[in-house]
Amino acid sequence: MDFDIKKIRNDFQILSQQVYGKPLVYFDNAATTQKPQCVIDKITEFYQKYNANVHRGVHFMSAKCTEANENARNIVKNFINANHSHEIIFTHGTTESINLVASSFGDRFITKDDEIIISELEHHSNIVPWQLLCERKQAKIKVLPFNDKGELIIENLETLISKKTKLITLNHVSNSLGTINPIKKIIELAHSHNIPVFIDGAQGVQHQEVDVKELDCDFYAFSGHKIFAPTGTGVLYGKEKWLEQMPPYQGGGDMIDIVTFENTTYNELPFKFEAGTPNYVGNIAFGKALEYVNSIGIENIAKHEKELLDYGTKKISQIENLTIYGNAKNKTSVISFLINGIHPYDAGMILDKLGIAVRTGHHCTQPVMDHFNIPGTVRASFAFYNTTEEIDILYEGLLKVVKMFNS
Amino acid sequence: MDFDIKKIRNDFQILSQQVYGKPLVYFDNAATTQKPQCVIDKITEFYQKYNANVHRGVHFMSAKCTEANENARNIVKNFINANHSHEIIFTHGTTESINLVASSFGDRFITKDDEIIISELEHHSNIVPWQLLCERKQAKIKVLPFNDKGELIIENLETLISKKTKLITLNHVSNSLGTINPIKKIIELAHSHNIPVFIDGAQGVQHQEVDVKELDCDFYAFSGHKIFAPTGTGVLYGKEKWLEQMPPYQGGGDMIDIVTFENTTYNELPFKFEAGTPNYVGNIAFGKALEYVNSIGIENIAKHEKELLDYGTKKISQIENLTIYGNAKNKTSVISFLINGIHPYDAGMILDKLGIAVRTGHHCTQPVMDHFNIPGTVRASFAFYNTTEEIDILYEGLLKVVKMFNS
Amino acid sequence: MTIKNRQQEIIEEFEIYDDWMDKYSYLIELSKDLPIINDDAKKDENLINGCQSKVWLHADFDDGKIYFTADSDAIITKGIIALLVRVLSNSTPQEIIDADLHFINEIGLKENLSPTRSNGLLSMVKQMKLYAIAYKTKNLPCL
Amino acid sequence: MTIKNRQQEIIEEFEIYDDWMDKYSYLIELSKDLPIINDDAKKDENLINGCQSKVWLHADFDDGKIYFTADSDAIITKGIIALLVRVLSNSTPQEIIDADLHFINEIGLKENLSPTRSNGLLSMVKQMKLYAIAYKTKNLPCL
Ligand SMILES: Cc1ncc(COP(=O)(O)O)c(C=O)c1O
Ligand SMILES: Cc1ncc(COP(=O)(O)O)c(C=O)c1O
Repeated sequence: MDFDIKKIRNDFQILSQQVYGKPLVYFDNAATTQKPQCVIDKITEFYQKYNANVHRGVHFMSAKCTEANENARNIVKNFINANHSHEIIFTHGTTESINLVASSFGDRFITKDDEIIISELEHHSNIVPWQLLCERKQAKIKVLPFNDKGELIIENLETLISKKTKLITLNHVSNSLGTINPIKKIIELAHSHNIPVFIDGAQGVQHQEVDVKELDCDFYAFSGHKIFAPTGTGVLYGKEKWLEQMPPYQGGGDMIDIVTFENTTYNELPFKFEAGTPNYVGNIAFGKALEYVNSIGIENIAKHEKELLDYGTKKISQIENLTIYGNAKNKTSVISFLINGIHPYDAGMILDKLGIAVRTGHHCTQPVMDHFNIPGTVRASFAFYNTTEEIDILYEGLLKVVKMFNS
Repeated sequence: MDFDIKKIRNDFQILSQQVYGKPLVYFDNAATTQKPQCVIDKITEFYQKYNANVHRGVHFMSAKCTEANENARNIVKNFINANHSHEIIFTHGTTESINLVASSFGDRFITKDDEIIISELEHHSNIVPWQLLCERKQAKIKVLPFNDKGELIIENLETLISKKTKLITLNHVSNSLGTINPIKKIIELAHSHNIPVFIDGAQGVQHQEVDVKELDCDFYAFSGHKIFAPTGTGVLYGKEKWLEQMPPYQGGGDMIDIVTFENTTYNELPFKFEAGTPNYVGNIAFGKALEYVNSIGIENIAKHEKELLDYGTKKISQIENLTIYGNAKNKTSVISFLINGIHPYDAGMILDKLGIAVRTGHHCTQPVMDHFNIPGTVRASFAFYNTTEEIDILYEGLLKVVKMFNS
Repeated sequence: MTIKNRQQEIIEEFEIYDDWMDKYSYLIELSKDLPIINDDAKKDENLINGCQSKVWLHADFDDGKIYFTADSDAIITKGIIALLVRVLSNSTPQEIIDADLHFINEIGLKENLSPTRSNGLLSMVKQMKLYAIAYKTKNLPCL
Repeated sequence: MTIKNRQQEIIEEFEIYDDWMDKYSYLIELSKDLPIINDDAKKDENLINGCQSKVWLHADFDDGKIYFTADSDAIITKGIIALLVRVLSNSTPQEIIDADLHFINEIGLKENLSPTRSNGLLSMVKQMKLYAIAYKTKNLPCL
């Protein structure tokens, strides 16, 4: 299929907008992505035509929403090639997916003195829930470090693993450095020691094909809003064998079978983990977003983004005294950088005034910033709807920044 | 202000729809409500013009979304007359709000042999989280019963309270029977024993004025989707003094201050309890929904709904062998009923074919059904956009049901 | 009569009704023909819990064929069960396993067999096929 | 000069720039005039953590008036601090408490004082007013 960037940009009305009278350059895609018109339309359609609460409804609209919600689950299942659609739990985002596992898997399988290995590259969302768990259970966290290019030092993993290691958790792709981690290799190694692996895929699924069957990961989590779907949606994939053994996370409607004050029995998967009214309109639009990605083709997306990364890296490196943080061989379209002596906040403020949206700060990865001993970076993250022309605008903007602060 | 039902119905395009060629009669409002056009438009507007992740963003769109999200928090604060906007925690629904408190308040304040009093009228979402908590902590649940009219037997409360009672939890309004509980009285009594009170307001806020300051409740939870806002939104109100003392619930981005692998410190309220990317577009539209309710006037809503309830009760009672469950003196616009010998599912299926959407089953309140020793009911629940003409259609429909099954 | 023939028969019976109300009335009528499960078989193990309506199902195996009895507390559900039992009972396990139950669609009762209506019917069809698989395995000649 | 006069002065200074870039350049220029906090006062207790840029603030009280020194690791933040210090320093507690800092809006730097930009500036203004309240109370004549 042809990759027609003009046609694609027409699907995203927001991109042709002006900010402070300047054309918007949206390079904050790692924080959240824009939504194609078909996703927005899906939301409108359901609220205007079918909206009714799902499950157990005998009436037409309720059946319609239930069907569409389950259909979305099936789209997700196919998107990551899971074995069963009941292995797909709808959550409200990656953070909730991680907390669910930290709580339910943790309660069932983690006891005193057990160890969890976490990579040094993680987002706070993949650190804090495990810290809270370890506090509760008096268990320990061990850290798998990365080298100065931003690549995990896998050779260290074997020595970190002990008889007490109960889980390894890491992200597929680092949000602050863009590193694509060799998760397949890590999973193989972990499994050779019978250790399950949790993958935080928040920055993974939108950039490359993900096949959980082939990866053989035990869990894979991601957020809808980072893959062109509405806010308040997310997914937890878990192998049936784990989900079956885990106790429920939240209690409420729909996750139960029979309730009395003496005793309650739980519903089957996936509903055991979906307490309360789900964000069904969000989920339905989430399914539409994945269909949209499929229609563009994830390989086409990866190819275009690689071009943007290569072009951007080359271009931005031309700026004097600019350091790029994260130079892994294998990375997604994220460029994190600092210009010597210029605070990221100052750079961000000026770029903003030029219509360029970048993120500045620690990107919720303080340990990564600590590693480099910097307060934060300026991060430009590209999506498939971005162009090299926009990178040129960023380049010109950075020249202005340099001129303003270094004169 | 005038209450112009025709004008109001124009705000809800879905209501003028046909189902199986019949005009839709939507009487499933206790399950979820329809969204006025201004709420749908708000979602579209933000996705088409401003969408960017909130907090910490230096750029224009991020500031715009953060501002709108915090403005929505302020609207909620004013809507329920809380003291501070940081007492308003955005969740994804009532169920999550309850689980948050059961977990965080529970971990901090509930220990072995403590007691929690729950009313017999509760939705599963206000039973199961406390059961899970009590299992973890070896604490006990005590049940405050209701009489055959569906009214709580408050006289029993005093005898249920003991030195070990750590919390009383009940709903403002019963979703299956419509009973409006005398929460102010219960809160007063509880406070005279120094016991905090949690109010599940899922069926409360959309029908009457709620003033948490005047009620003096310690917690009040409700869902956006039941008050004309999008799915995947919800609120937990908590008194500052409790929220300050409670440990965080989920871990993740935005809820932290400083993260290292050794130690993590938490952000201030309300962010301590809002881990991960919030459903900010949902929250913003939630704010719009409350503004819409304000523009109609909650007293006008209550008045119109009372008329519907009275008209509906009188009309439906004319059907032979029909029993209404829930005859509290003080109730919202919910009519739960059974026609002798006809299974609720059978009635629901036929009504559906006539374009009438009602809910059938146990309505996630199995203990209430057990009380009456029935498998479930047919529940017609009215919102302010419903009409007496629609009730007439339901009446005619029920006559058809009777004819079909009793001949 | 084969499963296919029996489905055809039902489709023809329903063809004379073009109004859904008449169809449902006929369904209610048919519910009375259901070979009702014995009281002693109406126990929890035979209960298929479909959230809203209860369905009991029992299977007997005799001379290579399966015979179903069933019941439900909801009449519409019962009517459809009656149809399903009429179509599938008195068949060999293999016939039941292979059966494609298209008639439900064709007589216009599709919504009753959707996984989104929690009436237990879909679980019942699954259960009927599971019985067939169980009896087929049991009945294999010893090798 | 009163707080009001000082604000007016700044507004006039900025009027000659109609381009935001020139305004920011001037702001960067002004950052150099900030009375920098002493190294020994640049400690954690004086740190206002604004997520992205750090702000240190110190207050001295002398002869009925408050004098501020401050610093930040981000230059734009520092420039605005310089303006705030220039406006508020050398004033009585009551004057600071009553001050309505409208100039930030009028010179077109509003976005920098929005609660949604986590640069610590808003917290700093709050902190300056808190110092004023503290000193005012401390300074009350014994009754
Ligand atoms: C009284 C009551 N509590 C709690 C809930 C759960 O709300 P949600 O499903 O939106 O989390 C409901 C909704 O059915 C309810 O009616
Ligand atoms: C690697 C990674 N993990 C987890 C998260 C948290 O995702 P969310 O905020 O959608 O829950 C993010 C988002 O910033 C991320 O980049």
